[in-house]
Amino acid sequence: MSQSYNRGLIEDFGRWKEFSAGMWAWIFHKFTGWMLIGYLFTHIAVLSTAIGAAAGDPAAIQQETDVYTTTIQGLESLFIIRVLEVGLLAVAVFHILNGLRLLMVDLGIGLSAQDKSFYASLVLTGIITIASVPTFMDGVTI
Amino acid sequence: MYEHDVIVVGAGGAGLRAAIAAHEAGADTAIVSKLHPVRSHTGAAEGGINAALREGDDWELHAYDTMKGSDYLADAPAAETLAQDAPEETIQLEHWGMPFSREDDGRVSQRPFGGLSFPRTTYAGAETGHHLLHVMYEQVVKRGIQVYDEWYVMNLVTDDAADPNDRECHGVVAYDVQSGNVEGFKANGGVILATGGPGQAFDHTTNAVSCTGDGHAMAYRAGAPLEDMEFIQFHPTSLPSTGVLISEGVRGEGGILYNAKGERFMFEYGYANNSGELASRDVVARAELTEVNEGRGVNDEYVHLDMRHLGEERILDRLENILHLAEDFEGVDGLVEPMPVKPGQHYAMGGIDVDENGQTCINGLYAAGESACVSVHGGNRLGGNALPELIVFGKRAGRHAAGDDLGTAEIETGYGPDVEDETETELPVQPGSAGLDTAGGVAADGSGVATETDGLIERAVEAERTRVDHLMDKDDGVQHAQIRAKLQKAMTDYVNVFRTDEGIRKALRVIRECREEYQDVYVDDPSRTFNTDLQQTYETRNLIDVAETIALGALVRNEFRGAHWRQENQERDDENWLKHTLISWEDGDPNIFYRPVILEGEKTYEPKVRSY
Amino acid sequence: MSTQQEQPQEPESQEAPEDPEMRGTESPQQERLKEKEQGLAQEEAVDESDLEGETVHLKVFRYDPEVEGKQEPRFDDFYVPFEKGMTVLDAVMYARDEFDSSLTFRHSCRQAVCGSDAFFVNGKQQLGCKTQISELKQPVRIEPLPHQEVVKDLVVDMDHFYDQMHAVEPYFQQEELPDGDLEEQRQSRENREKVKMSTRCIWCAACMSSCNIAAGDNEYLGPAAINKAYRFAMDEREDEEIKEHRLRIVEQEHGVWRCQTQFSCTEVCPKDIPLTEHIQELKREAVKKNLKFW
Amino acid sequence: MAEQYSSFSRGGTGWLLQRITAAFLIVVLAFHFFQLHFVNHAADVTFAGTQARMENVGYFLTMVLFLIAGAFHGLNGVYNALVNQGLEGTQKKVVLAVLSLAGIALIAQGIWVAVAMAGWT
Ligand SMILES: Cc1cc2nc3c(=O)[nH]c(=O)nc-3n(C[C@H](O)[C@H](O)[C@H](O)COP(=O)(O)OP(=O)(O)OC[C@H]3O[C@@H](n4cnc5c(N)ncnc54)[C@H](O)[C@@H]3O)c2cc1C
Ligand code: HEM
Ligand code: SF4
Ligand code: F3S
Ligand code: FES
Repeated sequence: MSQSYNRGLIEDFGRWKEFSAGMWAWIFHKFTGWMLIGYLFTHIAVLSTAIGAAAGDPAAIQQETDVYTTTIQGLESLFIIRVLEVGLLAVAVFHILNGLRLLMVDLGIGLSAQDKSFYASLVLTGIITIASVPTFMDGVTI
Repeated sequence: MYEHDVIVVGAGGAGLRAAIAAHEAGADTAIVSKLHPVRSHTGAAEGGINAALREGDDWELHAYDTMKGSDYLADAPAAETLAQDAPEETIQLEHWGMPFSREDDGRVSQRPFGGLSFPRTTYAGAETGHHLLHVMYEQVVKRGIQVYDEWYVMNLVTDDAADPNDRECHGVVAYDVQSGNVEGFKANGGVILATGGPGQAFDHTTNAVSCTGDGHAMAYRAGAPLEDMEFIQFHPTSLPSTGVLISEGVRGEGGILYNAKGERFMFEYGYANNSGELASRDVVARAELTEVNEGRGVNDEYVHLDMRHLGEERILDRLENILHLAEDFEGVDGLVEPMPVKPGQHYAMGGIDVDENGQTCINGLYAAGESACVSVHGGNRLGGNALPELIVFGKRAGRHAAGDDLGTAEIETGYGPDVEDETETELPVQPGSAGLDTAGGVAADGSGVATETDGLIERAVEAERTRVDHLMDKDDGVQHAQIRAKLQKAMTDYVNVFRTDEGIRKALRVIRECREEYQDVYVDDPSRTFNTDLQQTYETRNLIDVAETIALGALVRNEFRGAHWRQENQERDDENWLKHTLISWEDGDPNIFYRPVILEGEKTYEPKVRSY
Repeated sequence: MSTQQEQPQEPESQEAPEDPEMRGTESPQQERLKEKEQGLAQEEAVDESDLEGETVHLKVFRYDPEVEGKQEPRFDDFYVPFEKGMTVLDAVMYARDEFDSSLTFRHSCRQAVCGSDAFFVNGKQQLGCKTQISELKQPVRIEPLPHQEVVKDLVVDMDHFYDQMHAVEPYFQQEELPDGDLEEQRQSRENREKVKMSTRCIWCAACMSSCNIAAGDNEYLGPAAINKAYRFAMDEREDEEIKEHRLRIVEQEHGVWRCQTQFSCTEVCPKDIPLTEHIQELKREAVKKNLKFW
Repeated sequence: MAEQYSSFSRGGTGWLLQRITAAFLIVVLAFHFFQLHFVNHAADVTFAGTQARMENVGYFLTMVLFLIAGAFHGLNGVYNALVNQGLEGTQKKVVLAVLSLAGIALIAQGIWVAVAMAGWT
């Protein structure tokens, strides 16, 4: 169809304003999934300091001055890290809740409420995130 | 040029069935259709397929009902063939997987239908036609039959023989809508026209926009007569803006018709003092139109069908789909307000004159489905009798074209020794060709004798190319839409349910004007790509021809039979009118003649009063 | 629109329909759609009487590869007099017949059975003939279906869609048929009920057009074709082996697993076919079939 | 029609495993969050504390499974997402290889870390 006109990329995402619940759910799920796998890699990287700590001086471990402990506590003392953590929680919670929704859909349960369950996931994510802020922000100074 | 043994024009129920049959008979078969097959209007049929399948029923009863329903204008061999073959063909559909509605024991369901002495209408929900069409298309896909979809057939290729009975059809000329290329299609075995109804001759119809009677007009101009064109079935309750049907079920449940003054006119004005809204279709349709004509219509156009008094619960229970139709297609909430309805053209009983094998008088030219007139329906089609016609006669035409021997036909075709010429009626205007627009087959071009088939096709292709160039090159003039609108309006005003001598004459005059205006028609869209303007310009020309035959038939038949009502003579006249009306083009000069009805087949059918 | 049956019951019969299929049956699907419908109406509806005597402003996508000035796509404005009950199709037909005869779109039945006129109306795939103008925000923006190549104006190339439909062997394949004249195959009412919705597809391609996955992966069978496969796989008249064969077709690389349950197909389907549900059921069937022989 | 009796076809297995790992992850991830943010605050994490947990074989195994499930789920998810966007042919094979390697590396590294944490080196 050499003659026909292809409207290109605008088709896919140029029309985001017109997406419906199921599509937003798809996009958010994707986005959160990627964040999580990204985090998993970083997480393991950070935790890898444990190797150094284990190989290092046991005394340092006692005094809590080993690389592992200092790295983690160092990071945790940063405000920005705490904020990121809250973000991570939001991401994970949404991914879990929507993941549950998707599992239900896979089992053919509640298909007709798929949009409502998406909105519910969003709202619940919000609530849980906000509720956990005090815990996450505990003991950090700006 | 494309070449096949059998070329089927049209991919509705009739065309697809014909193609499958021809393919099974071993012919290299191709379908050429202006719409993709699943878009064909067969998909709109709802009610069902009549077939005598069950204990207590048999084909003889079906044939009898059909003859009676036709008001004794159907030919007995046709009605009998239909009744005999319908059961097998219906079961064939089931074997192809058609999702028929089922009984508790798992067999296909049947239901009662108007005019039937046994509940023999086999159905698949409220969408029988949709399923029939899709199942048949599936079989075409399975068999790998070649489909040229979105190819518009412009004309037939016939040779020059002076007498249509000696003519032969060699193929068609078609253009690829997507690219605009005009090409020839050579058919070694035969061409089967299955182009559906001519509903677009009226401005208000339940038919699709594509139902423009192309096959009728092409066969007509090639020399095959059109038969019983005056018999048009009108449905009394269709939505005014779209023509979508509102089922008779509403009236069956107790729906009431009101005019603009809020009167229950069926009783108030004595149209049907006993049965009121439930009187037969043509009676109700005429009553509605009378109300409108006498100034009591709503907006001078329609009447109201009110079902609110039935109560929400009952409506939702029994008529829910009606609510959706009114809402989707008319924007009216049937629970809150009455629904506007008016009569709409629904079905054409007449068509291309063929025998029980689908053959026209032109060798190698066949027709089947609504475009053909075998004649099964005579003056009035029974509900549920069109779909079996598609599969029964579609199959026969396909087999015959592929060379299967089906025995000699009992029904005559064309102008022959058994016909009687029309002599009495004086026409208000000269019908037929208005000059430029004469090209029928190559024959009518008068471009000398051609013997060689390929040459014939080439020349026909050239003729169409020239015509297209002419239409496209012309920079101003009249647009087809204007002509079409005018034609449709005239037909609806004057050749509707309600026919008077004077009205029909007016219509013929308008048709003549349309023809003359058509000489100046042009296509504004300069593009070859998907030029629907061009296609519709072609269609409009066909509509003019078809409309004219409808009006001519209506004018000469001065009696009341079946769906055809004449003010001057409101009685059925068996003495003079037990005969078919035939009109042939005769190189642009329409000739009207009659052929007696065959009331004797395996059984004999004595005309009786049609009452139920 | 929430109905199991769009069509009038049947035009022909003199009596009221007897069988339940001809009446409205309540199903969750229907309720869902009813709600959807109401939601839509509240959001967008303009009071119909406000429109009476007004004109409707259409913005219609125009493109023609051959015609100068149309090679670069553009939107044309049309102002069409409103009439009660006017659909999007009525409006574009008016625009074509009265203003510009080159305005091109497919249409035929005008009653939602031929599937020719799925357009992208105000950002949603809808059948022109089944969409009331009064329910739309103005100006009404009408475009060809997204994700399909545009041939001209509102006409898109459907070949790819047809290819996908054909790819699932969309025909009944039962070889063994009951003996004897006029013997039909038996099918239970429940089974027919199960496949009923899936058989209503009119090949309009709205679903395929709305699916992001289909847009990204050209080989993805797409919701309509999968639904077509469902229609046969779930029909008890076909033997178990054929069903397995069918499952094998849909569980291929570009088959059911591609579906990310976006639901937009289900939302736009003018025939209310629960497409996502059917796709999910096939996924489970495929897994079950595979587990069986583990 | 009789061949292919035993194994899953590719798409089906991946799909099913994605769901199974998801179901598993819900449980462990929730546990993990609780453990490290609510019961023990992340800020208070020390190597000794970590080691105390890791020494428990049950905990150790759960975490390793968590890691494997998470890695599979995440990378398979990424792979599917890319394939859904129309990844084809060699490109697809390359992506699969890269993701698999990354996954294996991640898991190997993770197990090493866990072993170190448990103090079993
Ligand atoms: C609303 C409605 C309800 C009905 N209900 C029933 C019912 O319940 N029972 C019943 O028995 N009957 C019913 N009928 C009647 C019946 O459906 C039709 O008579 C029948 O479907 C006609 O089928 P066909 O194959 O002849 O034509 P169609 O299905 O109209 O097909 C015509 C084909 O010809 C093609 N074509 C036309 N012109 C050209 C050209 N120039 N070039 C190439 N191709 C061309 C078209 O593309 C199309 O494929 C109903 C009709 C309507 C309108
Ligand atoms: C806690 C419970 C989790 C649940 C219930 C869950 C559920 C799901 C489901 C069902 C999918 C498949 C979506 C689809 O194919 O339609 C998915 C995709 C995905 N998940 Fe998870 N998941 C969880 C945790 C995680 C974690 C921890 C990670 C990261 C390591 C992760 C990363 C991903 C990624 C990258 C995708 C692919 C997203 C895409 O389609 O682009 N998930 N998840
Ligand atoms: S499934 Fe629905 S949206 Fe898709 S083609 Fe069929 S009718 Fe159209
Ligand atoms: S929109 Fe596409 S992703 Fe699946 S649910 Fe429908 S096919
Ligand atoms: S015109 Fe047939 S579906 Fe709209």
